[in-house]
Amino acid sequence: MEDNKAEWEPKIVAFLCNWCSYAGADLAGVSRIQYPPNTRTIRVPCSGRVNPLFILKALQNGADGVLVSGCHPGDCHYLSGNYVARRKFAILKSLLKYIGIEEERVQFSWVSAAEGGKFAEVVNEVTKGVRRIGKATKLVKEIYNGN
Amino acid sequence: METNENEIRLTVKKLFDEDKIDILIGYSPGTLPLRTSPVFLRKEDDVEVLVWNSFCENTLSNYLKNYKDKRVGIVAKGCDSRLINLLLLESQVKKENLVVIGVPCRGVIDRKKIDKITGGMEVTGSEEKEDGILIFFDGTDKKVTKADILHDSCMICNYKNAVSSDIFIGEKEKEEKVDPYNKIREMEENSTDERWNYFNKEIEKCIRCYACRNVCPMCYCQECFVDCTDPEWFGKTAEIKDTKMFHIVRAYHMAGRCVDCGACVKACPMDVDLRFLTKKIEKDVLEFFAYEAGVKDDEPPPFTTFKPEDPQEFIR
Amino acid sequence: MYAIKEAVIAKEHSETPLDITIFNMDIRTYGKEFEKYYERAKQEHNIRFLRSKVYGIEEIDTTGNLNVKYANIAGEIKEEEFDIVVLSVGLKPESSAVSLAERIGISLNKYNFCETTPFYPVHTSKPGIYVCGAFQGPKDIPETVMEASSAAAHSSALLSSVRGSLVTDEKEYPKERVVIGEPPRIGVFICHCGINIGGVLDIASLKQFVKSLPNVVFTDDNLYTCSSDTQGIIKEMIDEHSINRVVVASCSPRTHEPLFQETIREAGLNPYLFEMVNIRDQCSWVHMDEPELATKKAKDLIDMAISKARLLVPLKMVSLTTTPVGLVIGGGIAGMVSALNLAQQGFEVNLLEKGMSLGGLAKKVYTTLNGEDVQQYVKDLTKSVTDHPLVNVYTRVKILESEGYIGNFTTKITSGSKKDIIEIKHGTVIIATGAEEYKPEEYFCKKSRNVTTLLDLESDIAKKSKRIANVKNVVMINCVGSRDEERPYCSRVCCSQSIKCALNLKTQNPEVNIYILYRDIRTYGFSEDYYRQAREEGIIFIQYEPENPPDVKMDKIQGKEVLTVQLKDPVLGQDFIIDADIVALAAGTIPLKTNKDLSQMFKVPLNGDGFFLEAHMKLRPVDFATDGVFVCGLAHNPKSISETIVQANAAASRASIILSKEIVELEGTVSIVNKNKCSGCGLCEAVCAFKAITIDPEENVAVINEALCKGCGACVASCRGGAIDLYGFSNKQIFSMLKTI
Amino acid sequence: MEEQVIEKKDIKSWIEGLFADYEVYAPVLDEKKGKVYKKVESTEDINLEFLNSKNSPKDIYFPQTERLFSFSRKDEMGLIPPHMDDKKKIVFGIRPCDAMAFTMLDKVFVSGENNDFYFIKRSENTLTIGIGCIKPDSTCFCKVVGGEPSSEEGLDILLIDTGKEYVAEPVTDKGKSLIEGSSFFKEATPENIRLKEEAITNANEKIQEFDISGLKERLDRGFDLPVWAKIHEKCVGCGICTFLCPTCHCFDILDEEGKEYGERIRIWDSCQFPLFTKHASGANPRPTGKERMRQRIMHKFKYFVENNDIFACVGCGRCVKYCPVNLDIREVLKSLAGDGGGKS
Repeated sequence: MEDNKAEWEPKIVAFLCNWCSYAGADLAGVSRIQYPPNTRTIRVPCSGRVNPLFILKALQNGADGVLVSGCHPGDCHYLSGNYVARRKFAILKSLLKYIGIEEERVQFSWVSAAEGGKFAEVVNEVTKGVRRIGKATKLVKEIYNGN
Repeated sequence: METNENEIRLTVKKLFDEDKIDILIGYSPGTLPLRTSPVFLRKEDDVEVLVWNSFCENTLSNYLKNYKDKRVGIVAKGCDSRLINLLLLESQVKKENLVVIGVPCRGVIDRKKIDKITGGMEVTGSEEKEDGILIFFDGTDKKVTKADILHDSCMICNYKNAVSSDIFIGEKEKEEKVDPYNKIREMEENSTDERWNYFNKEIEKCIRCYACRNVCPMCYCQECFVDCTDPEWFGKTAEIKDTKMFHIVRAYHMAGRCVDCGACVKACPMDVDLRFLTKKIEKDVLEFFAYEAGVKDDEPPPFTTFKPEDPQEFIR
Repeated sequence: MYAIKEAVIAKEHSETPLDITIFNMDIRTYGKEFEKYYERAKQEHNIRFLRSKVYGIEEIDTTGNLNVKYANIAGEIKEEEFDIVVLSVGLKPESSAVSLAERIGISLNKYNFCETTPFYPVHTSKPGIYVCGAFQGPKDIPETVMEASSAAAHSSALLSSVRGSLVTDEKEYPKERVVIGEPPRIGVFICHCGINIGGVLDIASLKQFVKSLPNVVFTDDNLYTCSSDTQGIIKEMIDEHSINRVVVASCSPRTHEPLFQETIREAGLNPYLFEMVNIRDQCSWVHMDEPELATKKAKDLIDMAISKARLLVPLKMVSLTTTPVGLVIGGGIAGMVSALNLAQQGFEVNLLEKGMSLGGLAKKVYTTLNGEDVQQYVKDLTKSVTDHPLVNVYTRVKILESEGYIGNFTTKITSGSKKDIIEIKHGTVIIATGAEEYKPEEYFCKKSRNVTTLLDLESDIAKKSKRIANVKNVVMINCVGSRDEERPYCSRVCCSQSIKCALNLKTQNPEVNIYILYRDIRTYGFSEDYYRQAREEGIIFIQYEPENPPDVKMDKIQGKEVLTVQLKDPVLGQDFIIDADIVALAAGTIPLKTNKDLSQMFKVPLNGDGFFLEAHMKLRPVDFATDGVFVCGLAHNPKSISETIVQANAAASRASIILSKEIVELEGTVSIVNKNKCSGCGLCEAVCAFKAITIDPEENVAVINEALCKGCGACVASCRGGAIDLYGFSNKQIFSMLKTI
Repeated sequence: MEEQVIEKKDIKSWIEGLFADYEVYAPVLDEKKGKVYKKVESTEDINLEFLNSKNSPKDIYFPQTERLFSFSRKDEMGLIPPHMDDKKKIVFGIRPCDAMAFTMLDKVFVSGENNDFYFIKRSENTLTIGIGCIKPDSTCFCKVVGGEPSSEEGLDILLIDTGKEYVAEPVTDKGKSLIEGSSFFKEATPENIRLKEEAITNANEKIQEFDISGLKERLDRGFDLPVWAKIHEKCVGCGICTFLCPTCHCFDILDEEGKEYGERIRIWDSCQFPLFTKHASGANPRPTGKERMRQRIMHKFKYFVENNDIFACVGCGRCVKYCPVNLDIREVLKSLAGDGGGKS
C-alpha cells in the first residue's frame, strides 16, 4: 500500500458482474467515455457471487472504496442472483453505516450492458464520494514493515 | 415458579417412563449463588435435580446439535422455542426426535447488574422470592426487585412463552408487546463518530474467547469463517483490526437468525455489548423484509428468499 | 404499450416531477404481463390516460409550448397546454423489403408486409422461403424471436437429411498436460492493440513490472496478441518455458477469452489455466488523458490477475451424452405442431395427451378471423402427426414422475386404461398443455341458456343451431374474467373472437343487431381490418369502464325468459337498455390448475397468473432457466392459433439444438461442496435458481448437480460455513486479488 | 533486610514516585471492562478493593498477540525485527496466586535449553509487588493446589494489609532495593508483625479446601475413565477458562500476509478449541469436547506435574467464576479424586 504518497489517489475495488456491469464497462470503453482511473475491477459471474465478506476484506486490505455492480432487477443472467445479493447488501450497508463507516465507502449500482454512460457516471460519483471522505483507515489492517 | 418446577420434574419422569426420550436437557442447581447449570438426564438419573427459576440463564437449545440422532426432551423458554424453530428450518434438528417442554418465562436475572448493586463485592448467597431476589454480600443482605436486575433482552422480550411446544408447563405468562428497538434508535440518532467510537470501545474489550459464538445455538458451522485458514477470511489476532471483523461478520451471519436470547452477552467475560450489533440487524431484517426470526416454523429466513420490491434505495 | 413504457421511464429519470398524459383511443396492452404494467403506470406512476381524439396541435407563440386540441369521450372539444408532445407512430415495411420481395417472388399483403396465412404464419407464398419479424407484420420482440426460431425449425426440417454433412471433422487437441503439483510458471502476454493500448499505457514499464513478479517465467508484448501469428508464438513459448498458466493483458475477456483458451488448449494446457486482464476497454480507452495513472491501474490489474493465475487449476468440462428423443406434453395444436416438426427434423418424439383424442381446445374453434377452417386444419394436423412413423402418440396419459436433466430425462407415465407403467427416456421436454376458457359466474351465464360464452356461440354459428336461428338482438360483453382483480391479465384473443363471431353471425343473418360492449378493442396487427369491417357492417361498439359494467337482468314474462342489458352510453352519457335474445360473453383464457404439478416436476416456474414463466420475457420466449425444457401455446399465455403455431415450431427448433448433439459439453465453472464443512442448512438449496442443489438426507450435506449448475455463485456467497466454492472464481482466488489491492 | 511497614496513606505517593522509571500495572475497576489488570496512568485509577481481577496479569509477560518478526514479499527472506518494548514495568497489587503463576510460566518459557527470548525480555524488566489476599473469594482454592494467600512465590515484594499499614516483605534483591530507595518505609514493629500473622491466619481460614489426594493416582490410570464422557457434556468449548487462566500458556504461530510485507505472529490458543489439534489433513486427534476437556485436566494436574512437579493451576478461581455454563473445575477435581460430589 502506497501510504506515504505525496498526493493520495483513492483505490476503489469494483466487483462487476460479467453479464451486465462488466459489459457496461466495456461499452463505456468502446464509446470512449472517460472516467477516473481509480477502480480496480474484479470480474465475477454475478453480483450474487459477491460475498459481503469480500467487501469487508477489501476494506481491511486498504481499499478506500468498494463498488459492487450487477444487472438491473429482473435482468439477472442467472435469474435471481442480484435479488438474493440485494438483501445481503442491504443488511451489510446498513450495518456498516451503523457502526460508523462512511456511507461513501461501500456503494452499489445496477448497470446494464447497454449503460456504458451510466457506468462511467457511477465510477465518477463513487470516486468523488471517496475523495470527499478521504483515505480509508477505520477498518484497515496494516502490516508492520519496520517503520 | 416452584409449581412449574415440580410439573417439569413430573413431565420429564413421565417422558422417561413412557420411553419417549433418551435424554433430557434441563437446568440443575449451580455451584455458585445466582447460578444454575445445564444438566443432561438419562432414564436412570434423578429428575429431582431439575430446577426452574430466575437464574436459568443458559440457552439450552445450544446443546441440541450434540444429540442429533437421539430422542431429546428439552426445557424451552420462549427464546429457546424460537431457536428450535430456526434449527428446524435449517434442518439442524429433527422434529420427530424432539420433545419441547415449553415453560412460561418471566425473564432471567443479569448477574452483571447485581455486580453493580454490590459495587463489585462478591455475592455469597441468594434466594428467589415471588417479588424479587434476596442477595447476600459483604456480610449484609439486600432485596432487589426483579425488574431492576432482569437481563436486558428479557426486559424487551415479546415471547415469554414458548411459541411452539409439545408440552406446555403451567399458566402462560401475559405477553404485552413492547418496542424492543428504542436503544437502537437512540444509537442510530448519534453522529457517525459517536457510533464509531462506541463500536470501538466495545470491540476493544474482546479477548476472542469465542464464548459468544459457542453459546449461540445458531453458530453450528462445522468450521467458523474465523477459524478457516484456507482462505484465511480474517486475521486471528485479538487486536481490534481483526476482532472488529469477527464481530461484524458474526453479527451479519446472525441476520434473520437471532432471537435475542442474550446468550452471547451473558457469556461474554469482558462484557462486550454484542446486542448492539445483533439487535440492529434484527431491526433491519424486520424493517426491510418484515421477518421476525423463529416466530413461525414455516417462514423462509430472509436470505433464502427475496421479493422483487425489496428495498434498494441504497443502490445507484 | 411502448408509449406507456417511455412514459414510466421518463418519470423515473426526470429530476423534476413530470405530468404525463397519454391521449389514446384504446389501450392495447395485450402482451404477457403488459396489463399489469399498464395498471402500475396508472396507479403508481399517476400517468394520465385520456380516451380521446386529438385533432390539432398548435404552438403557443408566447411560451413556445404546445396547445393540444382534442375531443374527449363525450365528444366535448377541449384544449390543453404541454411542454412536449411525443407521437406514437406505427410501423411500415421498408421499401428495400418490398423490392426484395419482388426479386425473390414472394407476395405481399395490401400493406406491403409479407403475406402469410394463419396456419402457416412463417411460410411465404414461395415454398422454401420463410419469413420472420416485422417484415411479416408489426410485432413485439418475443413474437419476433419466436418467428425466427420457427422459421429455423421449418428450414432444418427440410435440411434434416443432410444435417452435419458439411461439418469438417472434429478438431483434435493434444493430450492435456498434467500441471497439478508443478509450481506456477506464468507466461504473460501484453497487447499493444496497435495504438489502442500502446498509445496510452507505458507498455515497457508494464513489462518491467510484470517481470519482477513472483512465478512469472516469461513476459512478452505483442502488437496484436489476438493475431494468428501471436497465437503461434504463445504456443511456442508455452512449450519453450513450460508455462503452466497464461495471462493475457489486452481487451475484454467477454470477446476474446475463448480465442486464447482455444490457443492454450491447442498447446496442451487446460483452457481454464488462463486469465485475462482488460487493459483496453476498461483502461486505455477510458483514461486517455491520464496515461500515468492509467499505467498504474494497468499494473495493479495485471498484478491481481497474476495472483489469481497462481491459484488457477485445470477444470474438467462435464460432457453428457444426450438421448435424441423428444417429449411433448399436450396434444393440442401447440403439442402436435412441435411434435410434428421434431419428427420432420428426424427425431423420435413422444406426444402425451391427457384426453381421449388429440386436438385440444381447437376442437371447439371453427374458423379463424379471416374465415379459414380450423376443424379441417386440426384434422389434417392430427393425421400427419399420427401417421408419422417417428411420433409415438399416447392418450389418456397420467404423468407419474420425471427425473433427470438436459439430454437425459426419464419420465414415467400410464396411458389408456392400462395400469402398467411406461418409462420414456428423452433428451428434451416441451410443455404444451394449453389452457381453458373461463366459465363465467357473471351475467347468469350458468343460469340462462341464452347467456353463453363465445366458444359456445361459435359452435352454434358453425352448426347453424336453432338457438340463434332468428335472433334480433345479440349483445357481446368483452373482458369477462380478464383484466380484473382476480385475473389481472388480458386474454389477448377475445376481442378478435367477438368480432369474428359478430361478422359470421351477420353473414348468416344480416338482420341481426349486434352490440359489442368492450373496455378496449385490442385487434392488434392486421386484425384491425376486421374491426373496421365490423363497424362498417353496422355492428355497434359501446365502450364501458370496469367501474360501471353492463347490467344484465333476467325476467320471466309469460314463462318466457327475457334478458335485458342496461348500460351507460359514454358518448350520449345516458343509460340505455337493450332487449337481448343472446348475451355472449368473451370469457377469458385461464391457466390449468395442473400447471403447478408440472412446474414442480420439471423445476420450471409459473408466473403470478398461473401460466408458465419463460427464462426471459423478451429474448428467450420458449426457454426455461432449466435447460432442456421448453414451453409453447396457451400454457405460456393466451394467444391466437397462428401465434401458437409459431411458438410451437420455435420450441421444437430450440429442442432440436439439444437433440441434434450426441453430447452436450457443460462449463467447468461449477460449484463444489466440501462435505466436511457443510452443515446441510439448506441456504444454498434455497438460493439456487436452477435447482442444482439438493440436501442429501442421509449425510445432511449439500450435493451439486453439475449438469444443472450454471456457476453463478449465489450459493457460494450465501454459505456461512464456506462449504461451497466456485471453480474459476474461488474464494481463495478472489482473496488473492484483494490482497494485491 | 527485615520486614518493613508503609502507611496506607503513603502507598499511592510511593507508587506515584515510581511512574518516572516504570510502567505501572495494577488492578482497576474499569467502568466498561470491570475488574481488570491494566497499565495505569495515575494512582487514582488503582483499586485495591478487588485484587481478584477478571483477566490475569500473565499477558504482561506473555501478550495475547505478539509480533515475532515481519518479512518482505519482494526480496528473498528479508526479515524485519519487531519492535520490542524494553520499558521497565511494575506489576502492583498482584495476587500471590497470579504471581505464583509467573514462576510456573518460567518453567515453560525459560527451560534452560530453549528460552523464549520475548518472554524473558519482558520478565527481566518487570518487578512484582504482591498484596496478600486477606479477603479471598468463595471461588479461591489456592491451598488445594499448593499455594496460600500469603505466598511469596514469584514476587519481589509482598505486602500484607494490617489495617492502617501494609507490612512489606522484601522477597528478592530487586524488591529490597526498591524499598531502600523509598523514604515511605520504616522497620516493622513486633505489633506490626503480630497483626500480619493474624491477617494471614484469618485469610488462610477463609480459603476453602477439599481433598484431591486421590487425584494423581486416579489420573495415572484415568485416560479412559467413563467420567470424561459426562464431565464435558455441558462445556460449550469456548476459551474463557484458558484465556483468563494465569497459567495456561498454549499458543499458535501464524503468518499474516499483506501485499508487500508479512508478519509472523504468536497468539494465545486454547486446548478447548477444535482447531487446536486439527491437522492440515482435516483429521483431529481430539475430535470432541470429551478429549479436549480431558486434555485440559490432564495437562494441568498430571502431565505438567510430572514434568515440573507443580500443578499447572494456582486455584485463582477465575475459570469457576466466569464459565458461562457454570462448569466448576472444583467439582470436576472432586469427582475425579473420587471425593463423590460433582453435580456434572
